[in-house]
Amino acid sequence: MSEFRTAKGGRICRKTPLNFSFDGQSYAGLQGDSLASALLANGVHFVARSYKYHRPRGIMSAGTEEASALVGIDRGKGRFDTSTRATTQELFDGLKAQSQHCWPSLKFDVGALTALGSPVMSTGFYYKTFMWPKAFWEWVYEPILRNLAGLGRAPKEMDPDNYSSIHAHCDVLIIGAGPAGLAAALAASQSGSKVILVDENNEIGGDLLNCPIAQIDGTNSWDWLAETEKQLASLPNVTILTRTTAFGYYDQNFIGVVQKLSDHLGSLENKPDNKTLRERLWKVRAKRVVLATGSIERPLVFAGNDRPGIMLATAAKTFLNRYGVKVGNRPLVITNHDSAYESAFDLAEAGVEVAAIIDRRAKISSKLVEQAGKMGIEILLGHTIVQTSGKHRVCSVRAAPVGENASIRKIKCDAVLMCGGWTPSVHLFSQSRGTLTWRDDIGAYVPNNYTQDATSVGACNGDFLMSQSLNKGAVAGLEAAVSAGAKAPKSTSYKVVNEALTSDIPVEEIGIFSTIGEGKAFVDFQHDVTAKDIGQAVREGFHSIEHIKRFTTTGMATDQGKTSNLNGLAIASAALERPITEVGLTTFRPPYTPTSFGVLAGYSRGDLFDVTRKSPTEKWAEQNGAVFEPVGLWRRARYFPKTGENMHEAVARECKATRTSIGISDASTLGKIEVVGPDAAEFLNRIYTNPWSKLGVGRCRYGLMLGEDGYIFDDGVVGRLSEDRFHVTTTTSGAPRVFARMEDYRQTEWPELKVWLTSITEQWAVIALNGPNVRKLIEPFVEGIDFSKDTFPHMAIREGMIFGVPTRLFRVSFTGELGFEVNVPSAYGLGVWQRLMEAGKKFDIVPYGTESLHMLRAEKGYIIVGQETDGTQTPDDMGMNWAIGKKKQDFIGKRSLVRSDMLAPNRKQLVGLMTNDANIVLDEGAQIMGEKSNVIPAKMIGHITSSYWSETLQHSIALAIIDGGRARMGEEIYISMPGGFYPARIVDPVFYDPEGERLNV
Amino acid sequence: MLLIDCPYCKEMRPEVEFSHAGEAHIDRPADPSSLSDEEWESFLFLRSNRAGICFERWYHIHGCGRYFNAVRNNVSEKFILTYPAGQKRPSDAQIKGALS
Amino acid sequence: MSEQIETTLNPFNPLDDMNLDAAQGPDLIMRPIENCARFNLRISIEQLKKAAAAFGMDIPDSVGSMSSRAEKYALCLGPDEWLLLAPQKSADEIITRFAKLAKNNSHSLVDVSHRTIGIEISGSLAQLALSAGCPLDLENMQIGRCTRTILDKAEIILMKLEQQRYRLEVIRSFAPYVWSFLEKSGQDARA
Amino acid sequence: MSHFSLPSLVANALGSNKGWTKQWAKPEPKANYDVIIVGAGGHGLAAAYYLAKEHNITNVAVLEKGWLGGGNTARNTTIIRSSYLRDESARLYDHALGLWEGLAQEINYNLMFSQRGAMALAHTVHDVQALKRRIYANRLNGIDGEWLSPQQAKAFCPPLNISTDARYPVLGAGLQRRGGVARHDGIAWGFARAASARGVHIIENCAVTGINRAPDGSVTGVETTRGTIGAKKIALSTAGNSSMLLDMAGIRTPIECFSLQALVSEPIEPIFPCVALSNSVHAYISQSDKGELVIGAGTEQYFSYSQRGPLHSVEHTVAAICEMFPIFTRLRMMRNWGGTVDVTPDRSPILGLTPVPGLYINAGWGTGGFKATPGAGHLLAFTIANNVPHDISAPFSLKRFQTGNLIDEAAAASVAH
Ligand SMILES: Cc1cc2nc3c(=O)[nH]c(=O)nc-3n(C[C@H](O)[C@H](O)[C@H](O)COP(=O)(O)OP(=O)(O)OC[C@H]3O[C@@H](n4cnc5c(N)ncnc54)[C@H](O)[C@@H]3O)c2cc1C
Ligand SMILES: NC(=O)c1ccc[n+]([C@@H]2O[C@H](COP(=O)([O-])OP(=O)(O)OC[C@H]3O[C@@H](n4cnc5c(N)ncnc54)[C@H](O)[C@@H]3O)[C@@H](O)[C@H]2O)c1
Ligand SMILES: Cc1cc2nc3c(=O)[nH]c(=O)nc-3n(C[C@H](O)[C@H](O)[C@H](O)COP(=O)(O)O)c2cc1C
Ligand SMILES: [Zn+2]
Repeated sequence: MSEFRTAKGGRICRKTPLNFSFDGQSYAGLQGDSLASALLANGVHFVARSYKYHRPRGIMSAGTEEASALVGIDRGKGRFDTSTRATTQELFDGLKAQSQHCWPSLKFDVGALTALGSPVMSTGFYYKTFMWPKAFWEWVYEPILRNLAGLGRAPKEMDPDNYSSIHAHCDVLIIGAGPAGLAAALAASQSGSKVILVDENNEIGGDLLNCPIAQIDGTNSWDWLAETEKQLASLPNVTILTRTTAFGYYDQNFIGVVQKLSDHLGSLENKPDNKTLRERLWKVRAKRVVLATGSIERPLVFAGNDRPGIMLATAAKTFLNRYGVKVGNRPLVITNHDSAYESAFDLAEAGVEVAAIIDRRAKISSKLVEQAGKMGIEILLGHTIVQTSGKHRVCSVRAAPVGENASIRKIKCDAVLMCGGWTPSVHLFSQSRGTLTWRDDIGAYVPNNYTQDATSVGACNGDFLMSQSLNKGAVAGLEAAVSAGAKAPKSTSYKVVNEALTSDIPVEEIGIFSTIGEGKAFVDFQHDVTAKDIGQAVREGFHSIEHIKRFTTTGMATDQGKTSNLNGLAIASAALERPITEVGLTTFRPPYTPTSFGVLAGYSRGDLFDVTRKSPTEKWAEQNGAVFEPVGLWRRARYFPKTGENMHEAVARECKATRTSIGISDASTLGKIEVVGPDAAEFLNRIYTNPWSKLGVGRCRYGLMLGEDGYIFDDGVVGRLSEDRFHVTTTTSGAPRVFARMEDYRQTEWPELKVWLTSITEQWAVIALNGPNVRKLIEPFVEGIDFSKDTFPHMAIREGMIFGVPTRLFRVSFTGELGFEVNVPSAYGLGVWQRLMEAGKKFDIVPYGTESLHMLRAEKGYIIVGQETDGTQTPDDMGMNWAIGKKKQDFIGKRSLVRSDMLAPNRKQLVGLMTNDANIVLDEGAQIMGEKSNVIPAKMIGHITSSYWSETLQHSIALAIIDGGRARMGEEIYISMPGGFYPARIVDPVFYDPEGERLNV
Repeated sequence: MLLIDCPYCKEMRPEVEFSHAGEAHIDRPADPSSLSDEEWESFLFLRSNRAGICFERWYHIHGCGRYFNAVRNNVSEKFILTYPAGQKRPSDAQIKGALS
Repeated sequence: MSEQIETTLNPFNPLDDMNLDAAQGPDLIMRPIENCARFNLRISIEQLKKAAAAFGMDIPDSVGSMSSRAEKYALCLGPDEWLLLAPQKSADEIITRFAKLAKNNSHSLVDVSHRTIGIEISGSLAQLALSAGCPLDLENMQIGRCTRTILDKAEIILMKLEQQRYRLEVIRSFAPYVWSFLEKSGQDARA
Repeated sequence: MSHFSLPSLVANALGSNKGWTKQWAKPEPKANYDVIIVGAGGHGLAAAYYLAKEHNITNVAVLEKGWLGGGNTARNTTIIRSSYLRDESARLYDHALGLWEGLAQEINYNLMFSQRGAMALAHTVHDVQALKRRIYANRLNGIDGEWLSPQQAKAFCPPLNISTDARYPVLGAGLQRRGGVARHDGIAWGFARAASARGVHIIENCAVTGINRAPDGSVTGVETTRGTIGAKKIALSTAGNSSMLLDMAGIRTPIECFSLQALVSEPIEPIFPCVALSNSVHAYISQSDKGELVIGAGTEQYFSYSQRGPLHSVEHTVAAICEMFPIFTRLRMMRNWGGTVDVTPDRSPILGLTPVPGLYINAGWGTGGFKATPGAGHLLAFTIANNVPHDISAPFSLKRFQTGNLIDEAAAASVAH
């Protein structure tokens, strides 16, 4: 056993030794240790380097407030965790820890040379230099600065772990399982209320874990704790979550909570498939929240207060009582608050020689003096520390009477325990947007006005006695249960003997700092912000506390100022000569402690990152080698290459087959809405630009939909199934917004219309068949539909059966060929497709994807909303005035079409382009110029919206929008692309079969 | 995640079931074509956008499928009232009442 | 349109190709529900009684309620929206009876039998698996209630049949995603 | 104003850093000014600086209700680029980018402007089309832009996952090398210092509560929490609060305010050498010189002035980052905050005259105005000084919403930041 491990006591398991290493050196620890306690048990204090000056740093706390002792934890491939607090990392066998932010080693760190320049590197120095010569910023200064910065190691490998999340609901959420939280849980749970109790530590108890000598209602505190735990665990309505941090308090009592499930476990590599559930995000909605988050001890600000071995007084007490570790053989205490005496006495009791207690106060209670006397501990009243020594660990301090630099006395020690009073942990309360009030007696802010259904109890509310925590916790638990709807349960009160000492703290004592000469007195230990830095910021005119924070970066490190903010505030208040209450506070923001990206992403990784919607025939496409593209959430077949074919070859073949015989493609992803009711036609009249009343039953029409701003919003074919029933189709990605928009107008603008909407997108699989032989292919398999050319004309819809399943058969065409769209119930989409492929063999049927679809329609000059349009085109711009029902009084967007800029003469209009060189396929998105000119900025008159090689025409074709394009037919224009200006002629956008004869076969 | 009291479901439901649908009580003019450019601009684009109490529309898209209105404080994010579409804008007195 | 299909084609369910056993255990049982007839009914509340007669059983009138009888369910999803579920063989009859009703009582009945895939999830971990993606308080949801809601990134219709048994109606193309999600969250619920 | 330089740092170091003086003066407000600028964000302070420097108008006050630079200037993800699609926008943002390029030297303040390249990722065929269109237009507008293959994108940004079986595979990227980031606070403090040195009064903790008008309708001054202050001209540069200020002058606006969230990771060694933005996956990211990854989300769906947002947006944003950069899952979020963004229907700003004589407006920059800071200030100063809009800002008039000549950057699927 090491010389720093006590012989007995603590909550570690002495029977279970663990091996671990730090920077390659092996050590032994015990089950129940934290990495910090295990290092201290081995006499290791120096574990880190600070951010800016690379100063040696030790372990300053025993909990989550740790600002200094950040290390890397290596748990094998992909499991390296950077900037982990040694104080919260539980020890496991084989743990490997590394120091960070130092090179080549912790002890010999080249970066520490920066400390030489530290006077020049005064706060905010980087705003004032590195500007000359100008180019040096990019090439010299910034790269150097960047390499100096960045605390932790950057990740290099994929993380093998899993993360999960869950929504939880409860009557009472209790955050913090110290005496206050436990008493609240006991009280709240009696009535059967659903209670969730969370604590960030690996076991419940909070401060009880450091106070074995206290007695609660006559029971030893640890026995009381064990009893309480047993009782709570036996209740089905109570969930206790340890290693679980409430990190964010959001609106309406919604709390983000992270549970750590495996960071405390040993090697994970031999787990099956090397996967572990690492963390779980609990998204808790609580009827009532009890905040029992305790308080954080404040460091004192004196010169050299950052040497390894200098730590918070409670930390020493925790290491002793909880972990059975003495932080030194000759610790010295510096304080302005009674609670530090507790640490001194406990250590003395354990046989440690306490060098002295230096108390900044001139007077303290006689009881303390007496007790110290009994234990042989010297007290220096009205003294402070003005300097410390020790290269890698504190070895002595210089003490002097407060305010003087005379009568300096050097005291040898190997640890310094500091206490500057206590700061209630109001982080979550403040996040909930409660407001705080200042309490002079404790020198801290406490909760005042609540804006959510919550209450704060115990130390986080400024009540620092264990008895107060227990009793107020019990009352809060009761109230919470009642307000959450439980019947009034019975109340409890607790008596505590031997509870910790507490005292008031004079306001002027907070944040006061002492130094001789130029010694650095640190406020923010991680960001190396000193008391003088704050003074300098104030001198430079940074008077708002928010400015001071940002200029000095105090409180902006990974601990978010848990131990430093109040000291910083007090020092600023003195520098500004303004009372602390007028200085204000910076904003508390989530997370309470750093929260992994993995747990925030939760299930949204890999395949579950987003839904992939697959069409009914996707399985066939997959099996037949389709190449897919994402369209919205859908995955659609883009083309079907045969072996050795590239996309262009495949598309050329697919298009050719469609124009000469039959092409088949899946159009199931198109949005579909069934519009039913006596007013259905009138409803569509108002939604679309087109008129609908006169559309005959069994007929279809292309419909165009605008936004109220007059721009094209969506389009699609609408078929009339009966007087009061329409089958509407929309674009694939527009489907949800079109449905939402239709519902909106139906419900809120025209509630008088008798019409209803049903989304039927996924009720129907849609197989589009195009080509001169299509009728011949399907006719034999269809029942109940007369197929003759005249009874079933172009733009008609019929209902019947195909292959024995019901169909809504549209005769429509997006290719310019004879076309049918076979709608069948989705489950039969695949079967029908397979049958059609089978039957189509004799026509050399060819499946085609979205790419050919786009090509075929471009030859016909049909637009695609979102490709030819970008949300700023009117129907007239697209040459689609024919789609506007001129006689209609109104439709969505009509009024906007007559705003002056919408009628402007030179608007961009849709045209076709034919390149002079048939083989040049223009780039989509390329810009068009009226003349060849290298002047920049150039005058652009439009851009290419679609462009393809047309196999049919043996010529490249393009669609474009061009300033006043329709009046410029035949004009030569130039497309600027890499390689130069490509000339092309403006032509009609319909390239193929302008008379539409092929539709009427 | 906000909790929203849907006046149709008559339940408090989580924000992710809803989509926000803009400012409330902007009635579409009966005959847009008769409006001046200024009046039409006002309908299309001009909004109250004040900090504090706001009137807004929500769509219970993944719930009952209904559009409805809400009065909410957009600084504290607290809902004050929700009510069916088509119902008149609540009076200041009603809002005060709901707040107390 | 008739749903009583006599065809030699096999209906295809997007869950067919998945390994459906991965999630199973005594504490969590997931299974696709056999095909059935589904109708979206929109009608004014005053005429609901007549619709009930046509459907052949009571149809509840408050949002979130559900009635059931002999493999038939009527779910009130919105103030004027119902989902009717029935055995496939009764589809024709339902269509005919509503068609008769339509003569004097305008309404909308739309066949959506194929729009969604039914999934039943039961067992002691069912609620946990669902809660991973569903923000509702499922424990306090009453048996016999139903609602449209969200499961992670998918919209679902959720029916609570027993304390530990739920039925989901999931839009067809979302079904594999929902299944995979529940499979994963179910495994985590065990961990 | 003392000059900042390495020698000045050394000199001050020798004096124990006690010799530093206020970076900007703290005067009491005067009764009257020639020009009042409401809002000491980056934009307002820049306008004051350029009024003094280029138009010789120094009898100027910038009134700020809180601490200067504490609005969106303090809370943005600092992305700077000029790769906007529309000609009007391209000119506007490139004007600003041009000013950024020499600014640190001009105002003697290191803004840590780092032109490390802004890369927009394409994940769908449609993204590819939209980004290529933008690059084509940019280049003819004199704005650098290049198309990167997935492999080139990865070489430029090594943490990027370009695996083809990702849910949103990277199909390529549009890169503007002149794009980058700068220190958000620096620009506010730097302009404040430079403006103050030229005699501009910067008055903090002074909220404007009313706009006073003469019988002819023209402005005469403002009511503030520190009393009435007279002015011949008033410019509003109050970002998220613009609707309320314009209300004071009886002007209704096409602006709506939403929360926009951002977050930073714990600081790590340099790993992310550029700015990456993704419209389809919905997140954007860069690494600050201090080492935090700076990550931005999309705007929240509901109206808000709360400067915060819900957890689920953060979950979504972080998931998006991990989708594109999967090695980041073990990094931790250190702080998360929100700002109030003022969004116009076409996602383009409003900069120019108002119907009230003597009242000017600069607003509606929404999610993307940090990059415009010097440019917006420069153009606003011109407009105030000459009482006519500058050529570059003329298209961004308030009037466009009436006539229909919107400058729609959103519809063009351009990336918002
Ligand atoms: C999370 C987030 C990320 C962003 N990311 C980017 C990005 O990456 N790139 C980019 O270019 N842009 C980004 N933006 C947008 C950018 O921050 C803003 O457009 C820009 O900072 C606006 O600057 P400003 O000076 O106009 O406004 P602000 O900095 O907001 O200044 C306005 C000032 O007016 C003051 N004020 C308001 N009302 C009054 C009153 N009545 N009296 C006196 N003073 C008043 C305010 O207090 C404030 O200080 C982002 C914004 C947010 C919130
Ligand atoms: N002597 C003194 O002056 C003094 C001062 C302060 C506190 N104390 C002692 O501290 C105790 C106070 O009891 P208490 O119950 O109020 O506090 P506590 O400190 O005992 O318990 C608070 C618990 O909440 C946990 N916690 C804090 N924030 C959390 C979060 N966001 N998520 C999850 N867990 C979180 C903490 O880790 C801790 O375990 C008493 O025993 C009291 O004597 C003494
Ligand atoms: C680019 C950028 C980087 C930031 N880096 C940090 C940081 O390293 N540490 C930190 O605590 N906050 C950081 N912040 C956040 C600020 O602390 C603060 O949250 C933000 O300015 C909003 O102000 P508020 O939270 O006080 O409302 C950063 C903010 C920005 C804009
Ligand atoms: Zn609802």
